[in-house]
Amino acid sequence: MKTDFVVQTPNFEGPLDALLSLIEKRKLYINDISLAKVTADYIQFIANNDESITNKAEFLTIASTLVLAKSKSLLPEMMTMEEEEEISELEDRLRAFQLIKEQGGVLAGIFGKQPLFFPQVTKSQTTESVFAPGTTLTKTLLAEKAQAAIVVLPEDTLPTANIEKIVSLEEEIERLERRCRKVASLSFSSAVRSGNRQDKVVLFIAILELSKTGIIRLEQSSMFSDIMIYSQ
Amino acid sequence: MNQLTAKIESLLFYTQEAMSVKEIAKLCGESAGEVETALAKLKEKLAESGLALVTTDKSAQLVTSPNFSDFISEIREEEINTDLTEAQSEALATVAYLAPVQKVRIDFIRGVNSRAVLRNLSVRGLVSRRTADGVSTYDLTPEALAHLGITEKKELPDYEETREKLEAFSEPEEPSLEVEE
Amino acid sequence: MNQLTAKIESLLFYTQEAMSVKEIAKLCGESAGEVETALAKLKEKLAESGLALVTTDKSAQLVTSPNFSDFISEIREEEINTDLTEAQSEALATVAYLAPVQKVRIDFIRGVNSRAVLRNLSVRGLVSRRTADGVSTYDLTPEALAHLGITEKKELPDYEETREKLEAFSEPEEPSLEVEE
Repeated sequence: MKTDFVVQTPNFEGPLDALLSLIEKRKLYINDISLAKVTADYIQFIANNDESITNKAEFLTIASTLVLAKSKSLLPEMMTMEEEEEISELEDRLRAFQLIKEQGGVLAGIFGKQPLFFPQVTKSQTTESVFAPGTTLTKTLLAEKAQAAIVVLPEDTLPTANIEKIVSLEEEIERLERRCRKVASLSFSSAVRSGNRQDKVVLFIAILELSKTGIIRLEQSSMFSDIMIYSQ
Repeated sequence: MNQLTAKIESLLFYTQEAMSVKEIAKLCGESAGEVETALAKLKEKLAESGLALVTTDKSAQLVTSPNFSDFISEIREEEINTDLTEAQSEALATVAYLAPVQKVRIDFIRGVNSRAVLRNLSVRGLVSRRTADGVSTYDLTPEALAHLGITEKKELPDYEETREKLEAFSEPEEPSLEVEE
Repeated sequence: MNQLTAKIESLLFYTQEAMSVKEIAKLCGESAGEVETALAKLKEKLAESGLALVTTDKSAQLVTSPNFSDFISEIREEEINTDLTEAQSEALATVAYLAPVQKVRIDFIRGVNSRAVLRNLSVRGLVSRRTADGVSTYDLTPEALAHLGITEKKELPDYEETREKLEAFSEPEEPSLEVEE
């Protein structure tokens, strides 16, 4: 699972950004074959940067689609229509994102270079001086408005995302390590927390990580049978 | 120049702000259709002058002509912040090519929640949010067009082509990041 | 329309001020004679439009056409003889507690561009703009202070405390806003 793609301090905006950069790094076009090729890179990327990845749920959702693409490359005939669609939707999202990134670059390039200007703020053309405060203006009103501005500001900078809580990869690796120390072997199906695909993907990545470091050994007796996990 | 066109020119010059077709129609006592025709004429008439008309789907505003952008840049008072972060330019491009566009679609295309970056672009006066029939959409402001040196969205680089491709690629099946603002 | 005529038109539109022939000539890099010729052409060209050029012996200014003076007067009356809108009182409060304050900070605090609102407050005689070292700032006018029944801004309710809190939030380049979540 060694790849040449090692990023210590990722500054990717999100999973599509990270994935696109993996594909472009290998000079691949966006298609299901490329997705299968970069699945391992992507999973490694998540494993390496688990702590610094903020929108974990989105990263894992895409990991799960990539695992599908990987299975498709191995067993194309086993794909359901729905799974095929999921893969092709990810391809489309990547294409849209790639286009947006390109055009975003174009816009950033012309932004502010040849601007059109609005007139400066002035009184109107008439020179007569006017004083028209209306009937509501008092110092109390100003104090209230200023207070209102203060109350509104800090709240707006707080994150309000309410995405589903996702098991962190690190937690999962630790949990698996602990369990492996207690028992000689366990099956993938008994180790997974729920039927939720994201939980399965996290566990899958975790066992790949642990097998890489030699802490566990994996065995699958036949295609689609349960994966057995043995502690070393 | 016809009377209504000239009248609208004087109005836009006086108010110095982006005015909606509806507002202009009301103040001039004319129909929205007539105002739209007059705005198109005004835009054409200004082509060779020192001014230009920036138009969005809903509004019109007078600005200096693209021909004198370098000249006015030299004498301008307020520095324009010309930096766009990666996130800002992506979000701005999404709004530019797909407007009017919902936040959920921007999130879907970028693969991340765009709440913070959209707020940031709003604060800079580059995008605006409009709510109609309970649906909020984002669009470029006249300021954004002016900063990009264009008077309407159609003048964006590769506008039609990019919009079509994005339309084809980015139809979200369901909202993937439902975060209410 | 010739190039210099259009250039001067864009300049006068941008500054919205009466400018001397000498000043215009210097900014455009042309002789006073050429500027005068161009101004005469501009005046003629604007004859049928919504704008007009007012010239004195020494200066020129772009204004709305006399043909629409009744129309514009009405708009102006309507604009100032109403109570302050939410947006206007909010912007005025920001100016009151932070003055002298730049537009970019007002924009940041309010989360929207305040151009039109500041212009309205200027027309009403409530705020004034002053430019020093190329930086424009806004402040309350003496008339506004008098209307509020105070002799200086410090007499506004909770002045020091409110000002400090607003200042803490009013860094336009706030990095935390760039952070995606």
